[in-house]
Amino acid sequence: MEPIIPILILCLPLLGFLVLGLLGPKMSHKAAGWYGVLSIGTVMVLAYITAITYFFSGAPEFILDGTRLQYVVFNQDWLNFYKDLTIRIGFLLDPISALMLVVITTISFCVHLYSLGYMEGEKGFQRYYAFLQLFSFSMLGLVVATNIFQMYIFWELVGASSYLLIGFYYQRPSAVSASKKAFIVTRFADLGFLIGILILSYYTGTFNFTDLTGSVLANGSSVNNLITPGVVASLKFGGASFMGCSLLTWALVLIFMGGMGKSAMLPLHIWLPDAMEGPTPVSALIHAATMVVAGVYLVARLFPLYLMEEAALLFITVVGAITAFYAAVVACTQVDIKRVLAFSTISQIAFMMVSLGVARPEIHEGLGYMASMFHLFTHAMFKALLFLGAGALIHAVHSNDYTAMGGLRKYMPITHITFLIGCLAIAGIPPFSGFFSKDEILSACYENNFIWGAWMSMVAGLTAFYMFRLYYLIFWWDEPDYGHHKPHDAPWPMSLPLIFLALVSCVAGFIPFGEFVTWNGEPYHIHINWVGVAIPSIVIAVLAIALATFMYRKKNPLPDKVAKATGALWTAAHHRFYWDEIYMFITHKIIFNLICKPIAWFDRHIIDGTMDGLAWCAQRLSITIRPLQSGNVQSYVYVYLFGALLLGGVTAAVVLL
Amino acid sequence: MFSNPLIYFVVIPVIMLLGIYLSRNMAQIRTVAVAGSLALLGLSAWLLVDYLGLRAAGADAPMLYRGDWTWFSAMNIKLSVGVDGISIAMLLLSSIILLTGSFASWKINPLPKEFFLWLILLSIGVFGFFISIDLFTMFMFYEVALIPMYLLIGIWGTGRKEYSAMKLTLMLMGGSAFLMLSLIGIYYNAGLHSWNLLEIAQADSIDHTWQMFLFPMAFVGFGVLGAMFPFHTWSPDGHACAPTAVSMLHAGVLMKLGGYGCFRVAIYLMPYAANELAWIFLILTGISVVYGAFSACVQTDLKYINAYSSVSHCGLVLFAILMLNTTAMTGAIMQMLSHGLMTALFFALIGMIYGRTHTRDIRQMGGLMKIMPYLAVCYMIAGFASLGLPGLSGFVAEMTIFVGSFENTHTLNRVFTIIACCSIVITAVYILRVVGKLLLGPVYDKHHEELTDATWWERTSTVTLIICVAAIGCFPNFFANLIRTTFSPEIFKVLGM
Amino acid sequence: MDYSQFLVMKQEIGLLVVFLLVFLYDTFMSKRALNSLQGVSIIFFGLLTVCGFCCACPTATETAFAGMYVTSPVIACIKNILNVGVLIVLVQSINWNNSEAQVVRRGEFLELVLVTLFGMYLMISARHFLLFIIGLEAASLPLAALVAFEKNKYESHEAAIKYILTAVFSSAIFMMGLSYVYMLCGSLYFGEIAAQVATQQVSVLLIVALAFVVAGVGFKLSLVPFHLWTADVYQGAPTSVTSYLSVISKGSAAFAFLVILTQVFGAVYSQVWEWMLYALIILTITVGNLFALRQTNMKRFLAFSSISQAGYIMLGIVGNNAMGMASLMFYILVYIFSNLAAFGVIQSIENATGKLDMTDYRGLYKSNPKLSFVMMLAMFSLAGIPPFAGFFSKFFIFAGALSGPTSIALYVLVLIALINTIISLYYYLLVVKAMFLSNDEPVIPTFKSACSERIGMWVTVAGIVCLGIVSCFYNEILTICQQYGLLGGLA
Amino acid sequence: MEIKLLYYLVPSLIMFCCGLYGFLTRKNMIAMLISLELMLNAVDINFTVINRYIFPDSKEGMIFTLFAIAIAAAETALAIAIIINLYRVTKKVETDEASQLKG
Repeated sequence: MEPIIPILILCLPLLGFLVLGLLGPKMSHKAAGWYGVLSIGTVMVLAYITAITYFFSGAPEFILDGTRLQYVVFNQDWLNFYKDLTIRIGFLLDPISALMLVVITTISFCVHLYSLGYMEGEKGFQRYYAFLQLFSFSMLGLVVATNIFQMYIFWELVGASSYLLIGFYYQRPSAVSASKKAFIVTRFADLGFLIGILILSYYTGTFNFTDLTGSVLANGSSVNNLITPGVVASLKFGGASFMGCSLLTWALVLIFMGGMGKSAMLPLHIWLPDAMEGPTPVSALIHAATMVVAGVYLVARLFPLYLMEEAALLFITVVGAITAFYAAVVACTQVDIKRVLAFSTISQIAFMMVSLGVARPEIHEGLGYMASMFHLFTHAMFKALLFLGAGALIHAVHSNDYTAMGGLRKYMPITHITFLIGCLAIAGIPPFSGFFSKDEILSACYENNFIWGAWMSMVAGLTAFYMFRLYYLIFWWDEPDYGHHKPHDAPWPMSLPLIFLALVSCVAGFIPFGEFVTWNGEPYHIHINWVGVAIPSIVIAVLAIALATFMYRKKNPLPDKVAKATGALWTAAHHRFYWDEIYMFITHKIIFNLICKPIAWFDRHIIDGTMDGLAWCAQRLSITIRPLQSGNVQSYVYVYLFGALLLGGVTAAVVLL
Repeated sequence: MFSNPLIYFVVIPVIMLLGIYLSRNMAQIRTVAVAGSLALLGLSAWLLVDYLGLRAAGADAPMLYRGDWTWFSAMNIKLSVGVDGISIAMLLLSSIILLTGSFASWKINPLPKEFFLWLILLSIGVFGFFISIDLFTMFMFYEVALIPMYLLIGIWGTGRKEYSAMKLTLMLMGGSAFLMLSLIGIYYNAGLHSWNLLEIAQADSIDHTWQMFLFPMAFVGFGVLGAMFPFHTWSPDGHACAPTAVSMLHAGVLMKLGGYGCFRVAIYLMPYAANELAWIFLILTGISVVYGAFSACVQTDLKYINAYSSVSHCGLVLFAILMLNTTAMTGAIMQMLSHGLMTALFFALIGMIYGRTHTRDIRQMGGLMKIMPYLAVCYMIAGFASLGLPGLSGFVAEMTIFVGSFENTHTLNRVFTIIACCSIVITAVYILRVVGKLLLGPVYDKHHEELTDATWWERTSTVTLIICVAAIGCFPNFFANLIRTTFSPEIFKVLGM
Repeated sequence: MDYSQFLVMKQEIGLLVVFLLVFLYDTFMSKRALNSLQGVSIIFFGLLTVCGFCCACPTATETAFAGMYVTSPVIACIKNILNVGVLIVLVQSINWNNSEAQVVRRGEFLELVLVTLFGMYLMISARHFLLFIIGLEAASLPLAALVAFEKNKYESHEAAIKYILTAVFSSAIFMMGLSYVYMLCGSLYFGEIAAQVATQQVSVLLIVALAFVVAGVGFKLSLVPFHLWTADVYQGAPTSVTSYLSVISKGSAAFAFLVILTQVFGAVYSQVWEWMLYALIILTITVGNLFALRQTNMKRFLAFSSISQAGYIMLGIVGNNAMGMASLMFYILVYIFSNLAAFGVIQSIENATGKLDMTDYRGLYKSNPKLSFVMMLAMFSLAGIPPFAGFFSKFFIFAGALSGPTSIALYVLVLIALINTIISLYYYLLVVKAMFLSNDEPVIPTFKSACSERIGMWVTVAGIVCLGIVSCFYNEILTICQQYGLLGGLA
Repeated sequence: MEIKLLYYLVPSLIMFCCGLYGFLTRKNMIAMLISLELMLNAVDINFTVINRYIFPDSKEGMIFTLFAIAIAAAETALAIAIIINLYRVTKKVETDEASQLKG
């Protein structure tokens, strides 16, 4: 494959960023917006070409004996450390990166287009598009990374562009603090990622994904049987261990910590709800569809390595399962519609994590892996749809809270229908896409362990409940006073992406995903286990929707009663189980007051004080010995004589004794 | 003597001194300052190209452009010059910062003539230090660079300038007292009757017991200038009170003298003791890294924040040097370059902001992004460079350091590497705190709304620095190779590689 | 007796001739011609100085009077250094000496200065304690008269009385010690005493005698604890005399001290006086610095600074070899120039405005930039800041001190001395701070210094700048010391 | 009775100490000067007797003493002159008075 298209895929958004960033202030809003849309549109086309070439051309470098291969399009040295340990900037094509190329460019294009309407007339319109371009560049760079350090580089860059976009309304203090929080929390997680990389790269001597995971893949599908002992030894770092776990486990868990930060897993999830301070299209792009799944993508990327340490996979599963449940519960109680969607995102990403965590080669040939990627794909579409729909609502009523909405189905039919499709998809109702992917995940869970399956089914039910709670509260319930300006559907640049994504959400489930994306490149034929998994989960979803309908379709006191009845639990969930307060306590009270301030005090008073104290001592000493110079000549002679005698006496004593 | 290109790094500033002495008005002073610094920049750029050419052509001496001129024949003190990749990187850095510093002090007041005279005297010291390979000459230039600081801060500074200037001078001179003893000790104990550091390193004849005595002194001596904990306390006050260009030059270049010296003298000449005693200084510098960052979190004065941040970043330089391997060493030099550029950018911007708002207290400012977008964006870029955003210089330097440090398998080193890694989080905290407080949010002071954005000379100064920061960040391998491939053979022997 | 021996004493004879010429000119010339008295004497003395460099310089070690007197290139060199210093002092003092109050005594000033210089010559050249004592007293007593020179100033008298009483006391102590040395060795020749000391067992008497001798010479050098007169005398004496006292008298004493310790008691170096010297050096540097910290009177401030400088000079003796000796001489040379630059400024300001306090120097840069520039250079040089000469002299004195056999104690000594340089830098910078940093309105108005004072300052500034950077001075001194130093010329 | 060296040296030492004591305790400068003279004379005695008893071959000690006497006289003369000058200004010859330069 010629590298020109991949290079363009990376360079066009970067160029867009530079052009819009440097020349933006001189451009009109319209020119800047259309430039951005065209740029990303071109990238989208190129990405499609690349993906199609990869999946369908059947060229021997992409597929061999039915097994899809990893193919490095180009790999440029960027920074050499020692020996072969080199950071390279390259372009890796394999099933998941091709998949991500499609997802990112599609959503990004939709958001670019949508923003033409949504951000119309905003101050800093050009800047907004510049940041979008920067984000697209970073995200694309991340998914095509050929080595873990390239991934880390773009990982940081997406963090920064996320920071910039969350803080887009920089004059709003809440946006500023939200952006700061997002950056710092993910930075903290990245610390783990970095240390993990250090450990991994030191012992393996490489950053390259193909070297790290290739050996596992090359030795066949069943890791435990077929890998030669030598490979295991090199990957297990010769049995080095630390605090009871092997270093490989440590490395993998630490790397996963980076993923926990970006993908907002408990307890590093707190930034994502706040990140909704950014413009809504940004939330759709970054905080629903693309960046937040980077953590999932990271685990998937290193999946063969994780397979070597089941402890790490178990850890992922547990974190994912807890997060999924937690986020779903919180989502049931939120007022801000974007926050509901944010928590729903957290919950859905946790689904993907769990799915990866339970995946084993021996269980349906690594079904969990495929399911996770499938869900990533479908979720990106319907969650972007939901967010963009929410954006249209917010655009129409100028508020984020459902209390300001209600009965909107009459005023905004397109939004209503598309939003409903999104809700159905996420609730897992066939034939919408969410059903298929979620079903695969649940199958994988049940296959691994019944507990995971049951647990995740419950979460799926909760998902259906809170999504329809939201749906009813927005579109049904009671109509508030909208005044003279009745809400209406958004202009075509905003509606078009909605409709497009809704269509995708309707049909995406029928894609034979397993043919394209599996953990080892060999095709997997999806078959739905209707009796064991699908039917029960549909039933659960329908029941949950029914409950939501009962509670929220029309204005009634039931929700309040339920809230009262559950009391403390409801309050706690409403306050997101006080995670923010805990963090506030730790950062402000403990780190700021008990570490930073004492250190600053120590520096000013002890360290600085010692230096000043030395000067003070000299001054004091100087004053103390002042009487020596009394002015009286006889006292001078006393000192003289005493000095001479002492000099002689002490020397005599020392020399002769 | 004048056929050696290196000598012009001292000659040009001397001519500048003369030129400024003879200038009659501000315009002439500026012309001389800018023209001279451009000449220096050109010279270092030419040197870089020519040097790479020579290396590519197979010149494998540890130092190129060698020149020796006997000075004090009886003591065998010579004016010996020579450069390798590290020195060239430092020379390049110094000339860039001198140039941008000249632009940053475009409107210095009062006594512009004297200001530039002292500034250039300072730069003579800096350039002389980087080209020298004779211990005596090196030390002399080192001290030449220190003393103008007193007057520069004392006369043109702000705040508690007299106290700070005195503290800075005394502490740095205190460091150099240890250094002087160590250098004389090296001279006598090497027994070569030579001050040339290449010869001393080659012979490696310093008695091991004496190394254990002399190494700490040399390291502390240079470490004081490198703001090593607990000898860093001159840095916050000094930087806070210094005028813009001086802060730039001091944090950007002068503090690098410390790291450079630690590497070039302490470790290079006394490898045995370096191996034995590295752990002590590793602990100290490791503390510096985290300690500086934590301290920066609670400061309210912009310059204090930056000064503590410098403590942290320069601590990382010394930390990496102590890891005693090529990767970390490369990282240390890159960090010096990176920190020099970005901290100069920071101080330049702080000076520009201070010149407009007349305060450096972040509690009294806010929303500057709206008022002076250009400066605010530059500040943000500097901030991102500082917290290690890929694409800017900080990232590559820190990563090289971390990867290199992790290469050292000693448990203590590993533990401190991980502790040092934590600084990337803390750095993010304080940088974003400032950015959030200062640049973003609503405008704090309504009077600030009338303020203007950057003027052309301010733009020149900042753009130059930003381009350099980005250049290192985007093409790190060029700089890494410049540094790495020129580690002289001795150093590999020293480090056992 | 062979009178041709006197020819060996070329420099002394030259000095006597100059003295006589000045004396005769002063006595017999008309009142108008006397206005140019100092100019004429400077010309005479300048000629002598030039001759000292060109023709009067011995090429080898020569002795006279049965070895009581010796001269060699090293000795000629130190005398030349002193000559240069005296010449500068004389130039700087023209303005003061021609002032109205001074005019009746101006001849005496010159004559007394020349006589003390003669005494110092003898001190340096003496190889017998009798000659040494004569030289010492000839160098001390006229100084008391010089200190008391300003008849209508009370401080001048108090300073003089303190000086003469302490000086006589010190010479009594010195001679007491000497009598014991005589008892132990039976001779007052340096060489013979040294031979006896080398063969005898170290006795209490010898140690006490040595301590007394050290005290006696240490008084001249104002080593702590024999220094207490210094500050008062420096402050009370006329500024020209103070500058003379602080550089010339100190320089000659330092060299004499070196000669006595190494030539006479060299054999008991490590046993006895090495530690004495360590203690004295540490005390001198530290106490001098501590006192200097809080002085505001410029002359008193420089007095304490000169005490601590004496401690650094002593470091040259510790090395106990040619390198140390050369460093000591170079240090004296640089110290002469640096200190005289400072005194030149003080004198110029005192003559113009009568101000002597450091607080009066505030904002001096605004009114008198050149003067404050000279003062700053002097301070930097005294503090040992490159590229000024003081840095080189300090570096060499430390290198000289460490050039002997390496011992950790020596390093500790040098370290203490080095740490003391920080304290000294502090107070030197206080002066700079007053002149440059202060925002106050200047107390001292803009004035134009007298021509002679300006010449003096230019010369000293040239010295401060050139002596270090131009390496030939130190190279030359070291070569001479290596050739004719301890082994050749002095033993 | 044979007069031994010690019979001279001890009294001279006592004399020296007396002078020392006087110098340190008397407030009157003239008295101090007298004490000083006492000390110098003790030194002279030392030199003379040492020469006479231990090293009778040469006359070094004797000659030294001669010179020392002359020097002592010069010192005294000069000191007296300065004291008189001081007396003219302050009308006092006590050391306590002459202690204004200090610190």
